Amino acid sequence: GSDSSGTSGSSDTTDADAAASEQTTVTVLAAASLTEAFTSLAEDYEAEHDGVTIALSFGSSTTLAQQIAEGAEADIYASAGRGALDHLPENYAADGGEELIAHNVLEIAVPPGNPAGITALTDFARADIDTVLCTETVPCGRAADEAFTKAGITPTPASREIDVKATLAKVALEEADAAIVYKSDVVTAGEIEGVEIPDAENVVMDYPLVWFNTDPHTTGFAEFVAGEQGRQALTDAGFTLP
Amino acid sequence: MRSAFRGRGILLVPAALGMALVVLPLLGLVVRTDWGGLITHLRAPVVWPAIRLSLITTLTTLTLAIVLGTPLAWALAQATGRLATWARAILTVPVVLPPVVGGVALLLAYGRNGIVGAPVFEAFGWRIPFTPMAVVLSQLFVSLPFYVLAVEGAMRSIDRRYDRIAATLGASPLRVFTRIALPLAAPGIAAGAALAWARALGEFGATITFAGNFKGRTQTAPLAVYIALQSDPQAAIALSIAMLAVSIAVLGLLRGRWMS
Amino acid sequence: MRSAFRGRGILLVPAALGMALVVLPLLGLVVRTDWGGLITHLRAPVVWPAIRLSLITTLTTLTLAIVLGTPLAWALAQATGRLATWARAILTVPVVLPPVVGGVALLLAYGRNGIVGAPVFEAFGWRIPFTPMAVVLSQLFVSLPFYVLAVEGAMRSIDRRYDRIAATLGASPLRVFTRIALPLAAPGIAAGAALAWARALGEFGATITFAGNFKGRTQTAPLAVYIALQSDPQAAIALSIAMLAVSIAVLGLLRGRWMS
Amino acid sequence: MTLDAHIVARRGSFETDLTLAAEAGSVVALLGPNGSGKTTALDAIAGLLPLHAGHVRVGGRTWADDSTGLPAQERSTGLVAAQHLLFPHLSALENVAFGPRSRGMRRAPARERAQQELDALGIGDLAERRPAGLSQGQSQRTALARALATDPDVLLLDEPLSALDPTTRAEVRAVLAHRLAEFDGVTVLVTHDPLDALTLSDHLVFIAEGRVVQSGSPADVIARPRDAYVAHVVGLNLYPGDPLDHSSVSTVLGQVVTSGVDHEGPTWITFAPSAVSLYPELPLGSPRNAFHTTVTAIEVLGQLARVRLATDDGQPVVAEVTTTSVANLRLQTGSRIWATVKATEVSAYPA
Amino acid sequence: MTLDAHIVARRGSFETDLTLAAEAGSVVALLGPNGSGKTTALDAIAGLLPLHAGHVRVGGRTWADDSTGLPAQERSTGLVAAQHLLFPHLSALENVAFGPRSRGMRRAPARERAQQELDALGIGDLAERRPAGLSQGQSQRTALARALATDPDVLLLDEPLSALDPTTRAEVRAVLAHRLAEFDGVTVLVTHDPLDALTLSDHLVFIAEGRVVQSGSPADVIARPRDAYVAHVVGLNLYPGDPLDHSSVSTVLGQVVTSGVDHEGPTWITFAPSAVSLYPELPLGSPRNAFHTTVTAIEVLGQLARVRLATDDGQPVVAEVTTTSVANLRLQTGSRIWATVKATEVSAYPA
Ligand SMILES: Nc1ncnc2c1ncn2[C@@H]1O[C@H](COP(=O)(O)OP(=O)(O)OP(=O)(O)O)[C@@H](O)[C@H]1O
Ligand SMILES: Nc1ncnc2c1ncn2[C@@H]1O[C@H](COP(=O)(O)OP(=O)(O)OP(=O)(O)O)[C@@H](O)[C@H]1O
Ligand SMILES: [Mg+2]
Ligand SMILES: [Mg+2]
Repeated sequence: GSDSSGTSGSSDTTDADAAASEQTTVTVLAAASLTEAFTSLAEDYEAEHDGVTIALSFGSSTTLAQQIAEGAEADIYASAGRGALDHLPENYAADGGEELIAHNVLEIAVPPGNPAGITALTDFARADIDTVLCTETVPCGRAADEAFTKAGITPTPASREIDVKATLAKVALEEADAAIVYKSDVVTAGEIEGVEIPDAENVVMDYPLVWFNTDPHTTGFAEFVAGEQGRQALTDAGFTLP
Repeated sequence: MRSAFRGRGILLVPAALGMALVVLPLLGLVVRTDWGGLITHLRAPVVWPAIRLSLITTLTTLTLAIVLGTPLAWALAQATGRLATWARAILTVPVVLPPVVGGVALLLAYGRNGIVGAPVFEAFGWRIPFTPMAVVLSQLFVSLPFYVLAVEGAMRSIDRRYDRIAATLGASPLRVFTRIALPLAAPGIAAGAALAWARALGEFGATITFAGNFKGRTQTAPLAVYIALQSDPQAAIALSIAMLAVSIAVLGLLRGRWMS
Repeated sequence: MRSAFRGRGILLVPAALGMALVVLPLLGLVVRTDWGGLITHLRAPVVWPAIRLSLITTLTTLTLAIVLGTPLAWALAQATGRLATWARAILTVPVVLPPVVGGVALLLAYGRNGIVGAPVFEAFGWRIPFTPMAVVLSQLFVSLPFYVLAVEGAMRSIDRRYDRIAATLGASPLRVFTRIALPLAAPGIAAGAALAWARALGEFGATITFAGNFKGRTQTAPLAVYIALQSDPQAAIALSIAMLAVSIAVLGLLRGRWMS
Repeated sequence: MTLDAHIVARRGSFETDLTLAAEAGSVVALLGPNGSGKTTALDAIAGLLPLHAGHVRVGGRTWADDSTGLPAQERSTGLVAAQHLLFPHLSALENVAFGPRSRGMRRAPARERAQQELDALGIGDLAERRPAGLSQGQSQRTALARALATDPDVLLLDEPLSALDPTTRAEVRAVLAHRLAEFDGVTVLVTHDPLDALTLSDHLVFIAEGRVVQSGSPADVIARPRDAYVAHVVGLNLYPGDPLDHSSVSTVLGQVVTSGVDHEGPTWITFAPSAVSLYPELPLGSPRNAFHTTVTAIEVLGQLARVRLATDDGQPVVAEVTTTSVANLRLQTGSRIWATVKATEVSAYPA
Repeated sequence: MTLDAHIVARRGSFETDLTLAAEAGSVVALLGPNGSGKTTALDAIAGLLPLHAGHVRVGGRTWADDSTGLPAQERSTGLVAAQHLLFPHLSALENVAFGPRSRGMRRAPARERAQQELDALGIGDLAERRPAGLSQGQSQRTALARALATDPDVLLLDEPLSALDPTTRAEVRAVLAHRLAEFDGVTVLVTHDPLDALTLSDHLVFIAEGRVVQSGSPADVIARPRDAYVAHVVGLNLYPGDPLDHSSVSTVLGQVVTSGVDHEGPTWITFAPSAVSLYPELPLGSPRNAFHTTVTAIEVLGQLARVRLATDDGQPVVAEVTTTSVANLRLQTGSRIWATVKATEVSAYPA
């Protein structure tokens, strides 16, 4: 479902309450896969804390990290995988902190009804079907390669897609019969079905949450995400918890 | 004489093929759209702020493109030296540059540590990235070249003797530009403006990199589509269709009025 | 008379500003490039196949754009009815469409289940996505509109009396088109071709979605850049700089020769 | 190839309605004041302007009528437009060869033909020049060559000699006369120069405001103009009047004595400018018509001068005298002078 | 405002090198065959073509010389281009008002001024039309109005009357003569029509191949042409020769007896076409010069005919006779005929 109702634009609140209570905006840059979870968490947090606005920007983890390195005024950064953290300035957490908030595991994505009857990673070596994988340099591609190594399979993909969206589009439009993506992607993608991969063959990706200062609402929202409500929202979005 | 297409059969074959190449995918989109759910999807709260922001920023971009780009096109159309040749080549760079790299380049120029951004930040405390202004800059960066090159092409096709006659009548270069070159190049300007506006409306890569993706502030319609595409492709398609409807209507009406 | 820029001061201010908006980010890119490592980065095994594929596919695209787009532009330039107005508006759609949605639209048309792709697949067993042909189709989808609209603008600026005189001399519409309209619109065609080629060279969004990303087969330079950007920004910038150098050189030389 | 045209065509608020007919091989000169619809008529014949009504038939074939309207390229015309309209990107030779090539001739013979046409018009050495490198007169000759090179059924010449210098003009006129004499199609020649019209054409058609006002053979029209404009063009003084008796007519000039009137009803009277003599005092003697006038303009041409006069009622009279007379009479604008015409020089004919 | 110009300019392989000078208020007519460089000279004065050498000075101010070259908009010229070049997107009125507006006049007075100019040229009712809706002659008058409306220091008219019908032409010529008489700037008038040149100008400059071949007052030039082209334009037969004695000259026609030669060295002889009489047989009697010729062309104009002849050596002779004579002598192209000229009609002057 796509219904992410409710957040009023930050500027509206600013104008309305400018004179009233103390006014804070917490800027959160988060990986695109966290869109659903973070959008609802931000609404809840704003509802509980009058005068606080959570400004959210979603994008590729690496892009977001580069934006921070170029001086984007971020309070909180949530990355898919640890690789993107390399693009942050050194000692990025010096004034704040870092916490692991979720894991994401791989899953096989298949079109609705699973027309090719995919059951396991071994199907990716079949010649009669078209499969797609993420490209080697993005997290889901690297993880998929690891999984195949673990399973001792050499896949024959038709294409190594550039990101999760391109990969899922192929499956959603039945251009490909199967793909390997993260579970959270399958969960949020609606029409698509998932086929689980056994833990032995699976690869886990970490979701670290970084905050750059200790402003009360920065830490407040970070704790909110790491806390009970956050865990619930992340689980709903298909993540597993650390 | 009576029909524009009469007796042009052999030219209509490639023309129709070209048109089909563009129309077929759009038809695909239209056929697969969940028309029943369209209204529901368009009611989603992300939609209106994104469309509003897109309209405001693209119109600003278009205005700037016309104000800055028309004189630039004129200067290039007049010039003959190697300088102009290279200026023209450089202008095509933003077209070639993958938009995401364009966004990085914009950060490097106007970011807080950028070659322009750093002094500006120190002097006034202004921060350009992640603001609607950054959206406009991104759109301008990618669409200005289209505008300039299209208009320059049209201006080169103008009979130069009119400028010269205007000069003998005492018209300053500015007056020649505004009273002669501009009206004579009007069809080219219209085409260039349509192109530039459309390109700005569709701009995605540079914006998400340079301006970020903040709802109501920098999340334009294409960014909203991108975000929706993963979670709810039907909503994304609905939003795209809405964008297209707006752009077709605007262009169709404007050009119908403008050019006839 | 002697200098193209003489006495045009007031117009040069916006022109220079427009140029600066394009040049500054490029300068940022150039300043931040790790020139020492450039060669190393360019030696990476992904680079050459990507550039080669980009060159081959964009030249194919350009050829098709010229062959199909020029007659289309001519037909539109001649036409006056509402049909033409809407055809023109529809042509701008691919420019507006966020590129990824464009890719989805292409899949819906030419994919294995697409409205054209399905019958083709059934009849011949041809699969279009994941092939270089898909790359060309993606590029054509996004760049054809630029070509057509730029060339149409130029063709509308031509003095129509030449076509009519040519007709009285017995020239068929085809001959009028090839011998009169084409040469007279040459500057516009050059501009449109430069734009379309550049746009095709930078095309990214539709390609990843529709054609995939297979090294040597569908991984064009912008895709390689994007991938590199996720892991090694310096390598991405190096590759971009190489692309830009190629495009500036090609456009600078071609136009220098073509237009002077 | 005969031409039979009834042209009802519109250009904005302007409408023509005129009939043009011509035998095979004949030349029709179309004359009329600026804006009278000459170019409009040519465009309608060439197929550049749709007919609103009427028809254009050439050699039995219908080019246009209520139901048909052949496009320009299917009519066999050769048009010299008043603005020349040479293709700017082609050399003079290529411009001329364009027509033959379009009608299917191969490259080499088309170029050879084009070179011949250019040679005949004295600009063979400019064959490789682009139009931007031609002077007005050179460009006009190229346009003429281009029209001639197509061997059209109908040749449409819109002021084809207007930009030529007098020497070239005489030469080109001679070449054209020669070509037109051999030509079995129809030529419609629009011109403001009576000399062109009289030397090149078999038939004159004068139009005004889109309607024919007089047509006939040159001799006819010269002898009996029926319109002030026509009279002016052929160099005559013309006035309407009513016969009073067998030798005199009441006109706007007053009573005029003529060589004889053998009809009744409205009448035209004419006399040549050269028949007008000027005297400072009213002379006694044979001339029977005398008008007191004021000089409005004097135009000197070589040995002759045209003196434009106005009677006290403002009626124009033109006199042609020698420059010596002008000097002797000390004529200048504003001079008062008597103009006399012998009765034998005045002819009268029915209006 | 005097004009003092020495124009050395190039257009492709063509080069002009000519001197033009004119007093304030005077009109210089620039004549010459097609392609002789008239338009080139105007362009150089207007600043549309850079000088290669020489100078243009107007009223003491230097517009161009080796070191300076004012751009066109800083020279005060009014140019009527041979192709009119009206701005296609502006109405006739706006075209004419463009100059005054460019020179700083406010909108309302500029439009009023434009309307006046159009009215004066008889096209006031077409003020709101776009150029595409004007006939050739209407468009030419608009171009003339546009040039006049700027009150320029130098008025440059390139065949400004060529597209006008004879009546309008006479009217516009009169308007122009009136305007030019009041005008204290300099006018350079390019024309192929001797009548325009003789009636409007104070000074004639004939050029050929970019060089001046003869200049002087109209009377001067008419009396003593020094070039075959000049002679043709002013309507005379002209031949070079050498005096044999006090009354005869050896020329290309053979020995010619004249009214008297009082000089030595190279000589021109001329006689008017009207001085040539035609006879089927060599006549006896007073005329002392007779040439056996062939008719090459006959041009009929109203009551007169110009008969072009060639001697057996191919030398051209022009005769002017009545149409009646043409008929009586049964003249046609190819006829053999004797042309005679009385000695008193032949004048001789030093070359
Ligand atoms: N679009 C228009 N709207 C109104 N009137 C027009 C339009 N186009 C042409 N006319 C008028 O049509 C008339 C005929 O024009 P045309 O060019 O046929 O004249 P013409 O006889 O060739 O004159 P000229 O000798 O000056 O060339 C002119 O009076 C002109 O003003
Ligand atoms: N680009 C060029 N290259 C070579 N010769 C040229 C070029 N442009 C013009 N000319 C030549 O320059 C000469 C002068 O041209 P110009 O237009 O001044 O003649 P003109 O005296 O105005 O003739 P016309 O009476 O025919 O208008 C012509 O012979 C022309 O052919
Ligand atoms: Mg006309
Ligand atoms: Mg000229």
